[in-house]
Amino acid sequence: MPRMTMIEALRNAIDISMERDENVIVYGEDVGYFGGVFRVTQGLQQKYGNSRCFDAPISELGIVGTAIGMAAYGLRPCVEVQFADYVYPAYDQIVSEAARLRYRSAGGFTCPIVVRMPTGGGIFGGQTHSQSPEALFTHVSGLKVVVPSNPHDAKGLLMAAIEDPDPVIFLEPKRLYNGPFEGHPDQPVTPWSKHPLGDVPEGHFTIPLGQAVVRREGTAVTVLGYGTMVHVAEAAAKDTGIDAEVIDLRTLLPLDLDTITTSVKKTGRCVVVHEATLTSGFGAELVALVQEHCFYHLEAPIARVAGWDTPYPHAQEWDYFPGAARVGQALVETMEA
Amino acid sequence: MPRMTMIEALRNAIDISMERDENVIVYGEDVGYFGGVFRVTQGLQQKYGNSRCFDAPISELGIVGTAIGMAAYGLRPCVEVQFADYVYPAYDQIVSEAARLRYRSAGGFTCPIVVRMPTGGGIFGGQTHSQSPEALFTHVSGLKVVVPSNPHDAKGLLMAAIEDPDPVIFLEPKRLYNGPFEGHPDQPVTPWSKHPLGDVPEGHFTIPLGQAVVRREGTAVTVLGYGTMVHVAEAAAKDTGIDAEVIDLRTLLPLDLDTITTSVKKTGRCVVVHEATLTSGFGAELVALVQEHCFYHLEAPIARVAGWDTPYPHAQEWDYFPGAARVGQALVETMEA
Amino acid sequence: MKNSRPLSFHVPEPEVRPGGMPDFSKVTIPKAGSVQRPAVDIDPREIRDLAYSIIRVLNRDGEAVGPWAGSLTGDELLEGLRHMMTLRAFDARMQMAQRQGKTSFYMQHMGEEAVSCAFRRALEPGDMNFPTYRQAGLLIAGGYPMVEMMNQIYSNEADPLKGRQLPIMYSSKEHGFFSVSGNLGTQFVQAVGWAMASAIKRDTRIAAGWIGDGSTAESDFHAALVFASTYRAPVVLNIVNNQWAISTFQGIARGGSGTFAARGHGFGIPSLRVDGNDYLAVHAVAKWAAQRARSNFGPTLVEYVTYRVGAHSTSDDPSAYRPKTESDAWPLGDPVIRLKNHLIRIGKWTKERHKQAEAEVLDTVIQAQKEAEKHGTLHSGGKPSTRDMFEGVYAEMPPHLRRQRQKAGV
Amino acid sequence: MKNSRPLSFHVPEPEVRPGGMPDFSKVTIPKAGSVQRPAVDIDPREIRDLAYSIIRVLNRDGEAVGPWAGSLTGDELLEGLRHMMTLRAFDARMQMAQRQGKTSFYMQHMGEEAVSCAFRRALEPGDMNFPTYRQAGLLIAGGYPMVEMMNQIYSNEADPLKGRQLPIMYSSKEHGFFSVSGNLGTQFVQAVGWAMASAIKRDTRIAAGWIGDGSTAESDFHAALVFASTYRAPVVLNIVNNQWAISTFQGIARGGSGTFAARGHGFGIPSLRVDGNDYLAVHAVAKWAAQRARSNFGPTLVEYVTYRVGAHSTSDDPSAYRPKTESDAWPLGDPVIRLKNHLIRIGKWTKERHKQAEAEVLDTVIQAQKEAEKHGTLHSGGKPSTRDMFEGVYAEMPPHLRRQRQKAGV
Ligand SMILES: Cc1ncc(C[n+]2csc(CCOP(=O)(O)OP(=O)(O)O)c2C)c(N)n1
Ligand SMILES: Cc1ncc(C[n+]2csc(CCOP(=O)(O)OP(=O)(O)O)c2C)c(N)n1
Ligand SMILES: [Mg+2]
Ligand SMILES: [Mg+2]
Repeated sequence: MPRMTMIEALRNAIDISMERDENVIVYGEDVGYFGGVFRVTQGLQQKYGNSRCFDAPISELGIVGTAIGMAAYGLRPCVEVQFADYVYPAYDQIVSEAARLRYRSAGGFTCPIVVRMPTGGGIFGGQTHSQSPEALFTHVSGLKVVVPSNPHDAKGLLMAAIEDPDPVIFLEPKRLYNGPFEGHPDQPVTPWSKHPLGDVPEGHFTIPLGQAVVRREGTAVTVLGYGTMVHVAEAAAKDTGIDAEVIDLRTLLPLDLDTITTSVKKTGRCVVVHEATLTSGFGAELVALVQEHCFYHLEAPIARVAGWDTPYPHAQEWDYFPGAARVGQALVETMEA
Repeated sequence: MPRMTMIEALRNAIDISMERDENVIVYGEDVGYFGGVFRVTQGLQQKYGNSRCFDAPISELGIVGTAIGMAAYGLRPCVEVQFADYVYPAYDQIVSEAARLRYRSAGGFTCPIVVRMPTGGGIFGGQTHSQSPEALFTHVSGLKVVVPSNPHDAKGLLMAAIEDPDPVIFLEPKRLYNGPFEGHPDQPVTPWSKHPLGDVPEGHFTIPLGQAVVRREGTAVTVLGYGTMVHVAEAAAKDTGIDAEVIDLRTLLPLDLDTITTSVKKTGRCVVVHEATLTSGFGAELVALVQEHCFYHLEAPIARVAGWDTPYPHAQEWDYFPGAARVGQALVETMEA
Repeated sequence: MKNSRPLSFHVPEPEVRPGGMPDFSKVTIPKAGSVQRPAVDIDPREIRDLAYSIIRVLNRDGEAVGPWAGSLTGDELLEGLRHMMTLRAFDARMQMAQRQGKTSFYMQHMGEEAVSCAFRRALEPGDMNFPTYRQAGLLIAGGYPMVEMMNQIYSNEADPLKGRQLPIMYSSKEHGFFSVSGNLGTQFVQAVGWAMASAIKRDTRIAAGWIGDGSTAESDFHAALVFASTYRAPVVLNIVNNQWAISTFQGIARGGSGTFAARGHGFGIPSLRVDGNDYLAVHAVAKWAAQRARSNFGPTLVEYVTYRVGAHSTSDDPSAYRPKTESDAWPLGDPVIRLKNHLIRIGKWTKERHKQAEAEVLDTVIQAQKEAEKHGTLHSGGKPSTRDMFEGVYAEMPPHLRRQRQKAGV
Repeated sequence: MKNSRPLSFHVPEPEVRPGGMPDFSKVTIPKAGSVQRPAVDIDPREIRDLAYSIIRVLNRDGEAVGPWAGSLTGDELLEGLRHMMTLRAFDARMQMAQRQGKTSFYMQHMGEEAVSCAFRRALEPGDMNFPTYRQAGLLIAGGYPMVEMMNQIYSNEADPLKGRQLPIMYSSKEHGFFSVSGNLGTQFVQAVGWAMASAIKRDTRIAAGWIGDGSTAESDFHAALVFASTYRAPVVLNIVNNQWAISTFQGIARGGSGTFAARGHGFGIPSLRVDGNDYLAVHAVAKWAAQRARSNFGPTLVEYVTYRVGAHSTSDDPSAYRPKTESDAWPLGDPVIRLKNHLIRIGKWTKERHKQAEAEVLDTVIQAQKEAEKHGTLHSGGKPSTRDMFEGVYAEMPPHLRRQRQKAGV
């Protein structure tokens, strides 16, 4: 299997999808000739022509709105929002239209679109290049929400998303594009080429949406995370020596509740981590479900580690970011509780 | 004290605020000459002139965007979004701008705006006149989120919101405008004129944001709710005969955690109710906080009763709506757990 | 240089309010037949004047005059008349059904029937409309069964949308009618996307977007113009200017000295204004715009100047914000009467046959209504199932919805 | 009538790409002095042509000609030259500081200095700009201390924004400079709101909104035009058309045969295009528009035709998408050189004094930089506190943030 960065894996997923299905269309700001500011779509315009991969005006509303129209026609648009922080102008089209089209037309029209966007911080991007808005989508019935944590999954999940009959919000943790960041800003990041999850199957390959995976087996406590936080959680387990079971949710909506409850029933303890601000973050939903389904197995309160309830700051990035130290502390406290 | 409907109480709050402070400005779609589709602003244009109360173009983005500019100038705009279902076009301005202006300018510019909007279902309004999007705002640091459940509070909270130095999302449960709907669609609703909470203090009167109130004292189980669900919960307690303590949260952000934990520590059980769809609803945050702070007092899993995870349907409104029967069932199950 | 005179705030106001005398003297109505009809491949720069005038075909005497006349035969016009009459009768019955509690809500087209009915005739099978809630004429003129419309309005057991949608939010892919959204504006840019898709696939089908005067203020309107212009999408972008947006007159959305049509100019989109109460003019302009789109010349923006005679919806009472008799004073008249008079004038119709047709049309509508009511109305008779509420959120029901459905006991 | 020829999809492309010869032959540049200067109370309908031309004052020979000349004295122009030179030197130093790792990010103005520097002079104290990230000239020309700007860029302990904001997202109420947003477009409609507020309060102050060519596609642009036109807000709406939006040429945002300025016409807003590299023309037009606003005649839309000579930001490399020498071919030249030549031409300046001024300006910038670096740079020296991160989300810190701050141990 070839080793790829996450960017290469994503590009490969789109490339193969475009090759297999003429209806896959790719566009967004700077996506066409230039290949995207993170270069995910590099080379695709050259290969497939500018009818299938092109630059869009700076209107996230227009990008998603036209994608919905294209999907209603029968295409499978996979569009890019340059940063997740810029998705809000398209929020109405996503929430009021894409998410509800199948339902309100009783299946007469459907909306198989993918909205890709880089998410998360850790790159000194300040409050407009760092946000993690997943919880704003998990509350919306009709959407699917996916967050890969490595090149292998990025490819399999993105191909599944493109083939999915319903709208998928695809959040790409930009801090992971080039390597598995473990939340230690002072330590160099191993490149994906040196990480087993940099091994990406060739050709067509999908990971079904809605399946979590146990990244690290353990017996002491279950850690629920996704995206960058999976690596941070693994590091925290290593750092603290606590035998944590780390679950990579991969898909937040629909959620793989079975994998979660199986683990928590085994460990009796649970820590939930995400980079998004704490209040009403997706972690709240995870806690609510875990306590509902595992109440009688829980030996300690479920802890949440998350971004603080402030905008994402610039200079204080590493005070804000829920790194390995903070996750580790929550593990210790949960074990001691 | 005069008896008022919730609409009258809201109008009275705005009226007095405009009288007391020349910087209070009111506008929105159909808000000026006509006085709003729910007539909350009726008569205000006549009284204060069309520089202070006027009709706006149908652009929620423009309404909130201009309000932010006005607030930066020094005014206190109190704008209306015709239905909460239509707030999404303004979502970017609210999330990226209003909520962060104070923070990002280090207090150089502030944003004392109120965005009022009718919320919730129960009026056969279908999916675009029924939504409860509060959780999409409680996840946003920098906002305050308020949901009154009666005329008395509506006035006190709205006046506090208008005087607040920060942006407030003010959600008005439209099913409560004329009376305390208890979730029994087949029974007539008592008008506010016959309800003690229809008593509204005259003149200036505020209820501090961030304070919950115990609506019904009880010892068996704590019910956390807001808006319409407060009345539904009270009815469910009555219907089931369970001695539930019903807490009306009133402000969701910032939240009055003390009142909540005091009650749950006393009852040992908790049911959370809201009309918004379940997944990632504000109920999840409540559950997460309660289990974190009251873990060792809990005798049963915290139950959530909420709208199903579908768009709000038209014909099946009463199957969708979390009425007294469903809340009652959750009370029973929580008592039996 | 600083001018120290204080600024003042300007809020546009309609000419009159309730109690006043209706006054449309400031609305300039060009003579029928007076506006040029350019070739469809015209350079948009050459026809900017068309965004500031009004294309009209039927004159005061019921004659079809000028370069835009002649796009339809007499028989086609007769059919068009019947479509408009049907829509009007349908509206009246459904309005009444709502008052009788058979449904929760209704919106009528009174005064605007020509716009959607005539436009429909300019399309080909396979084309797609992205309508608002006030274009049911597209369905009526397109032969969609009235019974189905009523089933939807009643949210009954036969409702094609399974009770999920507010009345009149129809959807029919087969009839080129995209699912109506309760959120204003959103469909305008989707129409552009559909048209882009058609061009990408080297198809021959075109799209039509629809929006109200008030809703042009929404962001989707702008995005639609941007994308349509950039990619030269084969789409007709229709603005129905019926003078009102609930209680707000069109000056609130339009501002300044512009017209809604003129908003196309900044994008290099050919933009035309047309008499929306003139079936012939609407059809001719629609056909011109559709031909441009299909010939790969790109988008056209069309503003239909008309008047909303009825209330905004069954929840609205216009007497609170405009003179009761304002619609009588509307200078472009009534679309049904104008077409009727034209057909009489050209000898294709008589007053008697019109009366007779009115009765026939009403009868057809009543028959359909009876048929629909067999399947129930909102609060009585057959209704969609609770299971239907849980279906169709996704192609496949995910586990959490299955759990919830189970909890609901269905 | 159905045309069965397949449609085709159109994507606008720039004239040339890397490897090609820069070509601006399709850009029509009117002669300096050739465009009319109407009275500020002109009916917008009379001056639609101004949205399709380019107002220019400085001709090839460095002379100021035509009706728009003469809005500034020689001394004022000298000061303007110094502002532009300062901004250029500032940019160069900060660009370098970013390369040295002293901060995370920077955005320069190269080629566009005239726009913000000259505009600033047309304002009065108390007026408010709602800028994008590429109008630091408003601060420089407005006398805001460079050290403060650098403290912000360095996110150091003296950063007026307490380390919270990305570099160059300045904010200064006192200097009429609204907090820059990283989200494109949002500020354009806020400017209109501020102006509405000024009118509501019968104040005399006006607002200026700023947006880039690419960002005109955003929804806020449309909302700004709608509200400005409806309420005749005292606002100058500035579009800086620097030909590029990161890698995307202006044709992607503009489409068709329109101009950005022409987008005002649908709203009845007077709309002007101006040579953005001509300090005199920018000032004259800005002054005209500001005077209109202050005289209660409402909004003006101004498109500044200029060219982004540098990379979009320090994260960008334009050689990937446009010819390296494209900026040399740009027909409107360099704003600094053009003003310098004019001042020499009118005898207010010499080549020698210019050289000397360059050295002085650089020295001033370096002094400021030294001063700023005493307070630290992004990764070394003094920095804002972690406490600062928790402050200022609200006027008063709510309990949950207090709990979180406590948890963070600060
Ligand atoms: C996004 C959004 N905002 C507000 C509304 C409420 N609303 C429904 S219809 C309407 C007026 C629309 O006027 P116009 O576009 O002129 O269409 P018309 O009703 O005249 O056909 C308003 C404000 C809505 N449905 N959606
Ligand atoms: C809402 C939003 N979408 C996308 C971006 C990413 N972005 C930053 S600058 C830029 C290009 C802007 O181009 P233009 O408006 O022409 O301004 P210029 O940079 O040329 O001054 C883009 C796409 C953003 N900051 N905000
Ligand atoms: Mg209208
Ligand atoms: Mg630009």
